[in-house]
Amino acid sequence: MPKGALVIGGGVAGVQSALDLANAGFKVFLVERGPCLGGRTSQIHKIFTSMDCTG
Amino acid sequence: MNSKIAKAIKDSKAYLCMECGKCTGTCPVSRYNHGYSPRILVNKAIRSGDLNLLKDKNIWACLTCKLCDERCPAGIEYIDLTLTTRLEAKKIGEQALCSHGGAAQSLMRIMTTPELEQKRLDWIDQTLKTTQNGEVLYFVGCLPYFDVLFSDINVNTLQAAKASIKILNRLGVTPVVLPQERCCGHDLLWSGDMENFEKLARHNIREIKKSGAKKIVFSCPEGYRTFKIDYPKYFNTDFEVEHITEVISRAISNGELKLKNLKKVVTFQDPCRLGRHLGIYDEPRKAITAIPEIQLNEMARSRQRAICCGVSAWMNCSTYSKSIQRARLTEAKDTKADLLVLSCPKCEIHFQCAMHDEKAGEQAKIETVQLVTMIADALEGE
Amino acid sequence: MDVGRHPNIEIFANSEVVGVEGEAPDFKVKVRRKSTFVDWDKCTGCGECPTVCPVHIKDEFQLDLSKREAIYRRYPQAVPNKFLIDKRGSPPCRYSCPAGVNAQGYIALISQGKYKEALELERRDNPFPAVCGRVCTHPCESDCKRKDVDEPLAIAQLKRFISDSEQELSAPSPELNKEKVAVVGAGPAGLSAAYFLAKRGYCPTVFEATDHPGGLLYWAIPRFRLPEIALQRDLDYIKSWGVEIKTGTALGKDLSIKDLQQDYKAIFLGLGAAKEKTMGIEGEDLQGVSLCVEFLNKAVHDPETPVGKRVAVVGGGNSAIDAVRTVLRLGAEEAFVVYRRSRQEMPANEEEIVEAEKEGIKIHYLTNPTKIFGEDGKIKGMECIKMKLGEPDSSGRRKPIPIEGSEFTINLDMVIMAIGQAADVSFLTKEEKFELTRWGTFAVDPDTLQTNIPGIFAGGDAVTGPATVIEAIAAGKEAAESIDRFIRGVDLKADRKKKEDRVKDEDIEIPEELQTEKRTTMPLLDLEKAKKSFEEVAQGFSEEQAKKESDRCLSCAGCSECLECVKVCEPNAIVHDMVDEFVDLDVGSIIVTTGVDYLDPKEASEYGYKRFKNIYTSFEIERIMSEDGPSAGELPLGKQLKEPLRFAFIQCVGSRNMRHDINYCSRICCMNTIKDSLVLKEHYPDANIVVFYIDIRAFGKGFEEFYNRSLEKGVKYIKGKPSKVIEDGSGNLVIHYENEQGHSGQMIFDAVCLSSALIPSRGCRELAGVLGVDIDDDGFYKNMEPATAPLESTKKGVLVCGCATGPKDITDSIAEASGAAVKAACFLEGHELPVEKKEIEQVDVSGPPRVGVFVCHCGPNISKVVDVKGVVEYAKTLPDVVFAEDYTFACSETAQHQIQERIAEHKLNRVVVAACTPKTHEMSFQDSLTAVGLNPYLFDIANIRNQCSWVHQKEPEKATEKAKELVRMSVARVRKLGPLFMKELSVNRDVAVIGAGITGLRCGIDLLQRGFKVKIIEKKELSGGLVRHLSSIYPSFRKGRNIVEKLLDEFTSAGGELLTSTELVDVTGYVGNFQVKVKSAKGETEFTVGAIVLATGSELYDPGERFGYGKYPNVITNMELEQKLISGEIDDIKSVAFFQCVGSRGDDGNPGCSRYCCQAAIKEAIHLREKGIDVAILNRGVRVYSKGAERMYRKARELGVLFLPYDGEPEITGADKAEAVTIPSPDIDADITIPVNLVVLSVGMVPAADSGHLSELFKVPRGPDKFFLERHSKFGPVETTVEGVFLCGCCQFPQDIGDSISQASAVASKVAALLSRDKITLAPITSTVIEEYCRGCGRCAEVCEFRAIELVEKENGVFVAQVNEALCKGCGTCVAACPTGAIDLKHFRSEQIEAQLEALFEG
Amino acid sequence: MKQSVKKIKERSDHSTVQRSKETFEPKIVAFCCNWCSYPAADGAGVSRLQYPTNIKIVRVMCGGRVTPSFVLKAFELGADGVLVATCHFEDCHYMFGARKAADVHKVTEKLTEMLGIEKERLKLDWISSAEASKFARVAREFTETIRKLGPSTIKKKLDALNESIEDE
Repeated sequence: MPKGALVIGGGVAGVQSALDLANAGFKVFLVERGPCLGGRTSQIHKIFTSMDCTG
Repeated sequence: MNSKIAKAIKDSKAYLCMECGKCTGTCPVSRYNHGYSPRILVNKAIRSGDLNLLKDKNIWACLTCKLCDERCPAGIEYIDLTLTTRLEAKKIGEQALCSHGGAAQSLMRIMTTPELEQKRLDWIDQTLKTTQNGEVLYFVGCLPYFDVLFSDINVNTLQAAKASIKILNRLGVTPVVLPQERCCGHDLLWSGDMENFEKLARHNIREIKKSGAKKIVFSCPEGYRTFKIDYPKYFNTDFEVEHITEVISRAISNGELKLKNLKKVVTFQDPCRLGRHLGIYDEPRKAITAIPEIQLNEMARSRQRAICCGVSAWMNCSTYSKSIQRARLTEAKDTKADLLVLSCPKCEIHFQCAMHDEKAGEQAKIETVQLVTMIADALEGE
Repeated sequence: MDVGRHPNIEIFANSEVVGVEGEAPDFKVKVRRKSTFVDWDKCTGCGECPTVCPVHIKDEFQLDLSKREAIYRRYPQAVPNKFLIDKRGSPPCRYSCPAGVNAQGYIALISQGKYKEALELERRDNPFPAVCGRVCTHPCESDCKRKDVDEPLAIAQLKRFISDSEQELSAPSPELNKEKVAVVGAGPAGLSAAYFLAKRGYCPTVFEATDHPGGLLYWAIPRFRLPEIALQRDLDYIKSWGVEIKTGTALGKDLSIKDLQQDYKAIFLGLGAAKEKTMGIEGEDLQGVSLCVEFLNKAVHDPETPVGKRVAVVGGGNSAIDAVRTVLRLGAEEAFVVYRRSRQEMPANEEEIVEAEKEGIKIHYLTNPTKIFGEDGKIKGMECIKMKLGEPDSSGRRKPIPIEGSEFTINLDMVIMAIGQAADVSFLTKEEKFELTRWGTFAVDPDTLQTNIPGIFAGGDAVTGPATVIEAIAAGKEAAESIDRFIRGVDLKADRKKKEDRVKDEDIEIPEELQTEKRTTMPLLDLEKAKKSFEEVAQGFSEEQAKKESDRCLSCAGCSECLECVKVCEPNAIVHDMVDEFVDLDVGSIIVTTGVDYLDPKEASEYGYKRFKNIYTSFEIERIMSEDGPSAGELPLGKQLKEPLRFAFIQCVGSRNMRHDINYCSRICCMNTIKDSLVLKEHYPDANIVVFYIDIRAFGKGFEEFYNRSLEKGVKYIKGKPSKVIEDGSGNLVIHYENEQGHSGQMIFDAVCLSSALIPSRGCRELAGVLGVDIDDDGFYKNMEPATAPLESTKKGVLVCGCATGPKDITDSIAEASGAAVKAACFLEGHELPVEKKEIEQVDVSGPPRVGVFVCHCGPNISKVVDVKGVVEYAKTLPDVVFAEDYTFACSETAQHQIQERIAEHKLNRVVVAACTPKTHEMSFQDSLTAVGLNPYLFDIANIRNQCSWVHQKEPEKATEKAKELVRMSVARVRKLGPLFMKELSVNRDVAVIGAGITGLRCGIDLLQRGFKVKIIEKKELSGGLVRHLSSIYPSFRKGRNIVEKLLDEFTSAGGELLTSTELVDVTGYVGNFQVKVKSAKGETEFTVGAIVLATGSELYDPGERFGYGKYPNVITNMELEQKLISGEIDDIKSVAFFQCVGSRGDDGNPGCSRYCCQAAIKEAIHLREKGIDVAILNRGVRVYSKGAERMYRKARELGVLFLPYDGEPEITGADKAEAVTIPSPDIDADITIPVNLVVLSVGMVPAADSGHLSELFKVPRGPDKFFLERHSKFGPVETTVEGVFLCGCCQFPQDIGDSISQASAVASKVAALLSRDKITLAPITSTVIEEYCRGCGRCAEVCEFRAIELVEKENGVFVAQVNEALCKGCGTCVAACPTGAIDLKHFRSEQIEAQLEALFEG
Repeated sequence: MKQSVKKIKERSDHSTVQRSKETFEPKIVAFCCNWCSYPAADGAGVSRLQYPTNIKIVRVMCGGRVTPSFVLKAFELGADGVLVATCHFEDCHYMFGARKAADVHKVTEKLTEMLGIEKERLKLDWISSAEASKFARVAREFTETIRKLGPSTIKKKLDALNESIEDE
């Protein structure tokens, strides 16, 4: 099995890195310390829309 | 066979068709839409079952411009057959492709609501004298709605209404204008919706009767035709109806209207309803030429031979409509006229729409004006 | 694609990287998956569990501003959308309980009024709630955290409450079918062992020597403390589990160990400690001297038991108090206690002592009997000695020491010795060789309680000596576990559940707003009545009291393990004893994006955060102003505003502050404050908003305009840092600051927001240690070089990006993240192979619709509210519906299979599922359809959960009606749906980059490394753009030219093709297939590429004749200065003035900030200053924000560079040359004139002259500032609206080098993702044109932002619209624009939507 | 005959009054865009935010897809209220779709006003996917507004009135 990449941190940056790698066909392990993705951005109400916006 | 259709075939003299195809050769739609032929539809009506006819999409393509009727050597009244066909087709759930998502039809059907309290008279300002009760009524039609619906293509059909009232005022008439007037039902009728046409008609008749009006003046030829031909067919009406060009023409003859000069070359578009449907060709020309210094250049095809503006009853607007419009506008332009004089709000909307698009060439662009507006503007003392 | 569902992404949430070994590309990583206590494979995120959770603790998502349950998900849209349980350890009450009774749990349940459940929970660990609620020594209360606030909770009394409130005994009467076990002794230990064995299915028989079970509880505790009825309730409950009790059967007399061994698989000995101790003093044999238990045995059951008139009870335990109170009730005139230590050491329960004292009982502390004396063999009195307390003894209590010569005598006629019992099991050793301790108790294994004889276990007082009831219960429970293991033949010790650690004190939340509230006092029996009767004294809590008391609980451990969630969890996902898991991963590279935390503003104590109300951090304001926030979008001011809101922002709280050791700008706070000020203005239009700032750093795209907007809205900006914020006593906040005149001023506000500094995320240093990468001086991850290698850490294969390397906004973080991805990809092998698709025979759908409707219960989620069966029956009546049925979970595999079968069986060609939102399972249902050959688009979901049952929980009838309507609408829609098919587009895998500046080169190199062919097209002769002409770059001071040459070398040696002096002639085609035509001296050539990158940079503002440029030879631009610095022509310069913002932030040139110039000027100033040249920088606020820049700024100031604020145009004087510069400085009330012999204009960046042409060529729109417009300002900074055309660097907006480089890599990443497949699959939901009806008017093309529609000429003058499916995004705005109805959006066709409307209103 | 007309009229008046005061349940359709307001409505469910059952959602990909004809059609068919909910301008998935929706809305608003439909019956609002509470609030408030307004006059059920005029 081809080796994947590890992304540490599931905030917007981590999610973006993971999506870019995954969309390029690589396996990605996304490790987030908290219970869900989104990081600080999820707490910002005015610009945050949905995870879809990064895809 | 469906008895209504059978009767329509009989009434329209469809059996007389000698299959010469003159209609198809004449038809503006057939010129571009090679799949469309009045003759074939007539023969479908005569020869095959109802469904074959009623489910044919082409029954909706006809502009009901009556050009074929004008030319038919057998004297078939094709558009009457078309009307019945559509009424019957509608009953089995068939319908045309409605323009603007059917917004116009929705508007009309909403107007069947008896308790509706429209706010449709905001445009009547201090300079216009109107009344609630009186002898003469001016029928506005759907113009207030059109101007909103077509705000993106710079139409101002209400100018014609204002101009009409102004002219009536000048003639000493303070017309009744109904705040709760409804659509005349023309478009619903021609798209086969008898049920709602009837509701609108009933409402209008009742409102008009309440106002005490005996005579109704129209600037819209469709309303005029509907009141003149269609309402009496179904309802008991005893109004006198007149088109504003008739009023103007008579006033000019009587010397009641004095007009300023306008040094312009103009050409005139005969609306199908006014022209071929009701035979009014001279009155508008008389009105136009009453303006001193104006020069009227007729288009190659005018009067009985005039070509339709391309769409009727807010349906089946298509690439063919566009071609008809382009050709007609080019024809207007070819007269070397500065102005294309119109006498129907639909003509204005359809031609403006055709000219609005970026690909419309210069050869098909011409300034337009409503006849009534032109006359009102030319009134002395304005 | 959504990150949560991407097949290539495996998410480890709630996890930490704990170990990394090896080198790139062979890292071995260890990840700890912290236990979530919810099986995420099963959790559906339905949200039932928090509705029953009784615990309410701070919600960190709302920044502790509101509460959440212990079982929670961070926010409703969380990905993964799963719940987890917040467990922080064992709560103090539970931890201190020998039997581990879950007090927090049942207290939480009491607070919810769930008494039955509370009792059930209690009985999981303790079968004696009635007993323990009365007589337990409750160590739980001693450790209750509430005592730190006011007083501990009345835990035992609450326990009694739930026992008392049991209306009818719940009698489980299970079937016991396992082995037989003998229990000897029906005291609490024995009965408890029997109970726990029975619960495991064993058949326990209890042998009791006396004629009544209960041991001392029955025999020795007086009824006024433990009424028989209470004890009986517990005994009945135990018996209801099938425990058989044989009384009057004594071991050693009626039966032997041997007998038992023969008949039973295992034996538990709970023999108690029956032997009473004596004092061992003279006179104990006198008549009138009794042993305590012996006395109570009689007195408890015989109210006529004779007692003396004056009675002393010796001892300090509960038995002593019991005895003395009993004596009183039996008619003694005076009864008192003699105890050798002080009250503090007294082991009896506090409430017992208090009650006794109330009853008039005296306790003589520090008094010890020395002898008893009497007459005629009858007691007359007792001699005692006074004691004092010495050093603590082995029990931790201070040891009493007699005070010599303090003897005194008391006259008595009765003494009861209550100084304790001892176990005596020696009688058993005659028969068996039991090992005993020196105290005569059983010697047992402390963990397993097994005696030296296998299969024989012992516990309770017989092992420990006299101890408490609860300890005995604990022993019985433990023994049951051992016996179970013994019988099953499992090792007695291995993996035995250890006692969970106590929750750490710092993890216990004590809410700031907590009001102190004393412990609820237990109502007592009227004193006079109590003294005379044996009626129970403590009356028990009323329901109200119990509720009030339970509300005092602090929920120390988070989750109380009340197990209510387990009951409601339909998919059985909750696993309360889940443990952490470790996972090993092999990876090729690592990207670190650990983000930031913010400084606790309490550290800047002068601003009063948390000391005064209405002072918030900017993050808190963010939550507060959100409608989903803690106060639904309103400021929780706690007062009525009489005047417009007064609100202040204080910037740089911690940032740019040596005192906090934060030597950097936090970069986002200015913009954030501006945004918040606008949000506040929206909400409070009249608000007076003041921002206290040092520099407004609005340096990004559109930022300056945003700043100006806030100025227009009336936000006031005051330069300066307030000295303090205080509260004036009436709730107003007073800010002390220096006003514009330089005087100390005060301003009053209703609320204040502190823009707290962003600091490295918690644990970042530890993780850096694990990863083996360096941390920079500011505590962030160090990158190789901020400008040219911003994404590389100090270790190969480990990339760092986003706020992990320093604060930055979303736009920059997103760009960096993509950039890091392409770098990480270079260490990875191969792409995943596409999954082979099977050919399936397609269902013919041409006939009339045959609709199947499948209605989901979603467990109780839908069916609890909506009458699902009713919906099914209704669906059957709808037109074209030929089949309908319901499923518990329609999304389950079995249900999906069944749906597939139904499709075949009933020849269905349309499917409606009425269930949850299509966002959750639409795709899986579509897959089901595909699997049986039915086109997946002949399907619709009626959202009867999220948009019906969940939001109408209280109106089941109406909700059912609505569900029917929704189904009717779906059926109407699905009847009109047609099949849609995916299309594929082949792609060319070459890339054209336009522009050979450093951005273009970087992007090219990254793409080459990823294996793509790259052509760079540069119109100029030389590559390298502006950077080539820089003497050096900040903050590394490397030469610009060297950087360019190195990049160029890398590019060409990697096989890149650089076409210089080449013009773009034409571009046609679309994503995957662009035809590019270029022209150079060699002539025109054309080639095909799959993607195009615009890296065309920007130009520098031409100052024309402004600022004396052109007039004076010594007025030059900063680029000209760079040339001088390179050539060294600066020897004759003595004094330099820099003019900042020339052609930036104004109407001429760039309306925004040019972003690079402040930092560039400082760099240049340092160069000059180091050569001894005087430098003044005339600025409009110093905007240094990039990594290391703030330090550079400080250095410049240290070197003596003058920073002078100015506005407007400074006056330059001089004849042929500029000789002096004068600027008005109102703040120091003077005009400053500086002599200069060089003026440097820091010119802004403006869009390149040909950007308009390029915009037309590529159809890439430009923004109002004329720079190219990106796809999304935050989430799509490098994409354009044209698929396949990307942007990076200064053509999008001015950037500094580091940001440009990051964007270059980001683009490479996007291109690589796009071109990594041979084919692009196009989503089938696109617009479609019926040419016949198209007027070719072009209104559709006009509204399409994605340039997906083109007008094509069919024949002379006839145009029709054509949709490029590769570009169409399926929004349908073109449909709205079309006048004729010629264009329609597949799957959302007008007739489909109209059908829904018609169906909705037909009912 | 006149009597019968009167009767019908009375009956219908009476029923109108009764419906508005006691049992009137407004029929409201909400056009929600796929990316913001539809997920917001889902989110309201996830958070169990309660609102009246009167609102039924029709999902469209983008608010810019909602033409005057959809709104008019809804009123024609008997809607008592129509809500169009889109993304906020700055979060629009299609960049400018929400703005276009607002433009189209202006036209629709003018038409409905002209028709005498109370302007409170048609509402445009911007609800992002994260604003579940806003969705619930808007749903509650809008339903309340419509409830207070009473039933829309455009009801097919009153057609009987029309039929009988002929006989006058």
